[in-house]
Amino acid sequence: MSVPALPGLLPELEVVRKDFPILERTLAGGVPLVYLDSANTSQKPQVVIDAMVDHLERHNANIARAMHQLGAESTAAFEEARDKVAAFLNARSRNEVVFTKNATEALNLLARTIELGPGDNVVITEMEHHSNIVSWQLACERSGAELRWFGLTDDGQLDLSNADRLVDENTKVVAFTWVSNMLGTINPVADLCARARAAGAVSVVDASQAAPQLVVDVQAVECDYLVFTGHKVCGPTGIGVLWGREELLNELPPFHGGGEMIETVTMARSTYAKAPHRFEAGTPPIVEAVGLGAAVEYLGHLGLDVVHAHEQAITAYALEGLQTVPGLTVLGPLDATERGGAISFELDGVHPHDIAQVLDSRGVAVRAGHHCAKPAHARFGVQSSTRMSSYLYTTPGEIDALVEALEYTRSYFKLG
Amino acid sequence: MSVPALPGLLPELEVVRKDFPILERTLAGGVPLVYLDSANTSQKPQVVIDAMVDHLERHNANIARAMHQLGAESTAAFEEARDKVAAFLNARSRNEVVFTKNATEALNLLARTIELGPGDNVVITEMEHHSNIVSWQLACERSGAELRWFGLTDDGQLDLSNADRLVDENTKVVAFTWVSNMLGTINPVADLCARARAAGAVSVVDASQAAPQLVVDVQAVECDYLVFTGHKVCGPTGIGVLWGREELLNELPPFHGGGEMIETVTMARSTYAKAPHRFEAGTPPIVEAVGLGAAVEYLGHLGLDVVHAHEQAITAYALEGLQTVPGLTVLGPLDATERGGAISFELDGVHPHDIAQVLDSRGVAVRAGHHCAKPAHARFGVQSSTRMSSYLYTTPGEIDALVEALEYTRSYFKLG
Amino acid sequence: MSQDLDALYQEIILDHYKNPHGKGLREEFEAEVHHVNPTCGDEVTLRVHLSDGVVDDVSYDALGCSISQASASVLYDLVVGKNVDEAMAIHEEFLTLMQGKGSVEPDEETLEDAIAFAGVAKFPARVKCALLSWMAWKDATVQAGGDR
Amino acid sequence: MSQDLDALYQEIILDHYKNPHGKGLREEFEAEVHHVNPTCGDEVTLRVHLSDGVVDDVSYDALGCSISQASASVLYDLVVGKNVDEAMAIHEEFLTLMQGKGSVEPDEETLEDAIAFAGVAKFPARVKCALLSWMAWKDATVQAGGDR
Ligand SMILES: Cc1ncc(COP(=O)(O)O)c(C=O)c1O
Ligand SMILES: Cc1ncc(COP(=O)(O)O)c(C=O)c1O
Repeated sequence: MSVPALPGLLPELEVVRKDFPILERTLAGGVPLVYLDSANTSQKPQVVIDAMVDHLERHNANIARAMHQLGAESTAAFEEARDKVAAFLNARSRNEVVFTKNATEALNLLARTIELGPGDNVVITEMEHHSNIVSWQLACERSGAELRWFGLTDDGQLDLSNADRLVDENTKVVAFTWVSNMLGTINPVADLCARARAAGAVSVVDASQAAPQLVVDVQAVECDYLVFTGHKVCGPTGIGVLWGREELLNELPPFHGGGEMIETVTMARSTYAKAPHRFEAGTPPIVEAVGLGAAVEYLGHLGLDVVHAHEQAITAYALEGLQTVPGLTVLGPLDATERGGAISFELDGVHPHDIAQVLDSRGVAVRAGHHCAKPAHARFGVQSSTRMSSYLYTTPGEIDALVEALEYTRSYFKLG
Repeated sequence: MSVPALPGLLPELEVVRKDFPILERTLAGGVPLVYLDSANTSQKPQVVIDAMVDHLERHNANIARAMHQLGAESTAAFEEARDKVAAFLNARSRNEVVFTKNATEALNLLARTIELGPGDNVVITEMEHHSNIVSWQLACERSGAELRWFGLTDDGQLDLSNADRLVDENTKVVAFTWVSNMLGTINPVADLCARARAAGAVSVVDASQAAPQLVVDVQAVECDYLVFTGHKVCGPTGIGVLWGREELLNELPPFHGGGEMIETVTMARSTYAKAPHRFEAGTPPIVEAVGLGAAVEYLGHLGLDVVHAHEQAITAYALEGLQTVPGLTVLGPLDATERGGAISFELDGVHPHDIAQVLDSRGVAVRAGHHCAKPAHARFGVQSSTRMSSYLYTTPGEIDALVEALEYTRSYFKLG
Repeated sequence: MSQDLDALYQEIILDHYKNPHGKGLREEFEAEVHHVNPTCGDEVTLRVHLSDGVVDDVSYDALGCSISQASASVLYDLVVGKNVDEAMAIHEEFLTLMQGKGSVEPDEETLEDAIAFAGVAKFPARVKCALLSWMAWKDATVQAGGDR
Repeated sequence: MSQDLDALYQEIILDHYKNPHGKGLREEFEAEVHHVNPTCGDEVTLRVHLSDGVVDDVSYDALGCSISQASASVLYDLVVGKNVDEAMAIHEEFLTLMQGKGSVEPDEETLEDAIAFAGVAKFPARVKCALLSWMAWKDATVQAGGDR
């Protein structure tokens, strides 16, 4: 495929693509892979895989507790990953970085440990991923606190018109996504954090879709907590990150009980370590941290600003291309500069499953369904949608392939 | 090293060792690695590493939610791992296998979801790993239930003399380890489960140290719940297993809220999927499950009975060798047939840290400290100990190297 | 790859999708269930009306893809008018077909139009779509006391 | 590898380990703390006695390895009799040495016997052992109001 000269594309895109072994895959019938499901999970560059293999083949040992050379090497590799993530987020201190299983666990950790009671309220939004909805629903059920949410405008933005009423003096938590995984909307993070702060509430930012494609600077946006997930930033599954202001983390009670999170244990009672160890009970995802460290370093070398520019260029190109398909409606903002790289759409007369199926027969991998955002779909009166999501390795040619495959879908289902 | 002919050793031990790339490592000063810290974490055979690499390089995609070919491949690989684990445990149904982050999370999941209240009690033992102590301490603090425990006899067995008083009609949970990670003791699992059942309580078996080296058959021991951790059975970090009887699992309330664990979500309320998905919120450890599946398959090919015989042969040889070292006292049972492969000991006049350090300078990797079992150490009036732990790849020559290194430690610290 | 696609989207399936039989919720029923496919959000509300051990009516309202819609339509054709035991046997046979990963040879005698779903069995992600209304029907029939 | 071992276990360290200075808990004190190394369980109970801005006594009871025991003994030698500011400066210097991964050249003038710990800095797992009593001392001194 020849790459049209699109301003903003990653320099040396074809070289960068070579970093990702899976992009060479062919699918059934010898069709090349066109992977447009990166908001679901990103592909992994060779450096990440190699870092994990090297760890498993040469340095594997349990951490902290092991005093021998392998133990020291493994511990150093794990803790270096923490440093890399701290740098990635511009955290004040490495102690602010807690490794979790995924973003979902990080959100549930907060929903389980932030104290709530009757009379308190938690404010979320209608565009959240289920992880940032159900975790707080359960917390409110347990505690008797009230769950509130920002609605959405017709063009897929947060409706802030009643913000002063929603976030009030009884608000304890304002939890919201930085970038919507369904609508692509980029929310005004710093403003929302300031609003939470003014009300005396803590802000919880779900950066699962932001971390892959934007510069995430926790000091610049002045949030209290922020989470993201490893597998969407070129890292492996099995690891996520909870970042929190050190003084806040140290005030939270423990989450899980077990090894590494303790100070001392007797049968009758125990005392607990400080953050981050307080929240890392048991053997942590060691090789996964090594992989994640390599991943954020890889993104750092490319430059998150460059990755972001690429995403914007591809997104603009995709929005343009999609709108040439008859009967296709994009959900969410239509201006590429205001959104992330996930684009959900409807195609009149064909169900998303069927679209995804036909696309798949041409090698084009997209997601169909509710993308773990049922309420946002309900808001727009749809039950499911088709979503394409690009990433740093996506070429304009792949967008062309998507558009062609959508045309083919229309003809396959005999739509005028 | 020439291998003495020891009855029970794994056939083709030298060939099996070649499966583990790290065993070729040399350490500082060109010293070969003698890895005797497998109870802390096991080493990984090449098949496990290769399965993970193949998944990352060729099949990586998110599961369940993805409809495309990569998604189908990834989902199949993940769910096949569940089948392999179900077979490994002789589970009645694959739905009984829940993937968690590690054993610690599995125990905490139970401690968070099994309903407890004032008047109820939970019975544990004094030889538990911190994960099986602190999780229940926290559950009892939250609920007002009482925490009780079996004490230990001087030779490191459970003291069952007051069992009828401890486990009574108010007991809701009896949680205990199958094999002690400090003392090596193998507990009478089926008896303890029967005792729990008779009292109307559920049994929770911590098989973290049993699964690597014994045949674990959940139907044979008739337990209600059982947990183990991936990284000790030749699998990767970042994955553990909660097994539970299907009808019990389906009665538990959800643990974490998020993607994949739901049936439907509205802003106001949600309904939940059945087990195992109910307990697998968020993107699960996919590549880790693939690795774990390969690991239990590898163990299955060797044969757990053969692995067990090897462990017993090595343990007997080690107990014999250790007792030739002047001033050395083994903690726990002295009969190899009654214990697992972790052997903790004291050496008069040298602190465990210092022993481990000197051993490490000769390439011998052991653990020093409390091994996340402070109460068991306190019971024997010691603050810490040194622990050697063998596995299927351990040779008698490595035990000789340990014994020599201990002799050297004594001379280094100028003990008569 | 459109051979494979054609194996999935047989003409019969597309016909049922475009013109579903028995669609709509009707008033006479003993049990109503609501099933969802949690993965994609496809939904079906389904009612059964039994009398004297015979499936008198199956009425439904379904939101979903061609496969899930067509399979509801085929279900309607196959079970209405049969006695419950027969209908359950057809259900069992359809289940076996769908879970056979493409290796089960369908019997046109009993399964009629449903044999068109043989191709679906080769697409693991779509099996759930095909089974959605069938699972709902079994559930509703059991609730209506039809399994006794 | 016994060169490396000898770098860690300097004679001075082993001497302090075998004959610790100032060990035992004494009655006069303004603050007592209990610190543990959660990894290995090493523990120290430590008391400080200050008067007129001078460290009059540091008394302690410690369970632990040769490195942690010897470092408590060296701490005693270095801070008792100094005024708090000076002692804090020594603390700072010892901390820098231990966290320097072996790259910091210790100043014998101020650190005296503590220079023997330079080798410990190369063993990351042992740095915590060496710092246990020093961290406890700082904590106790702050609690005793010695930081004003
Ligand atoms: C008996 C026992 N239980 C639980 C655990 C905890 O396992 P993990 O740290 O993988 O959660 C361990 C190992 O550390 C163990 O030996
Ligand atoms: C916005 C958002 N939040 C949270 C998550 C949950 O991430 P994970 O499944 O890795 O926990 C996702 C992705 O699935 C997401 O897109």
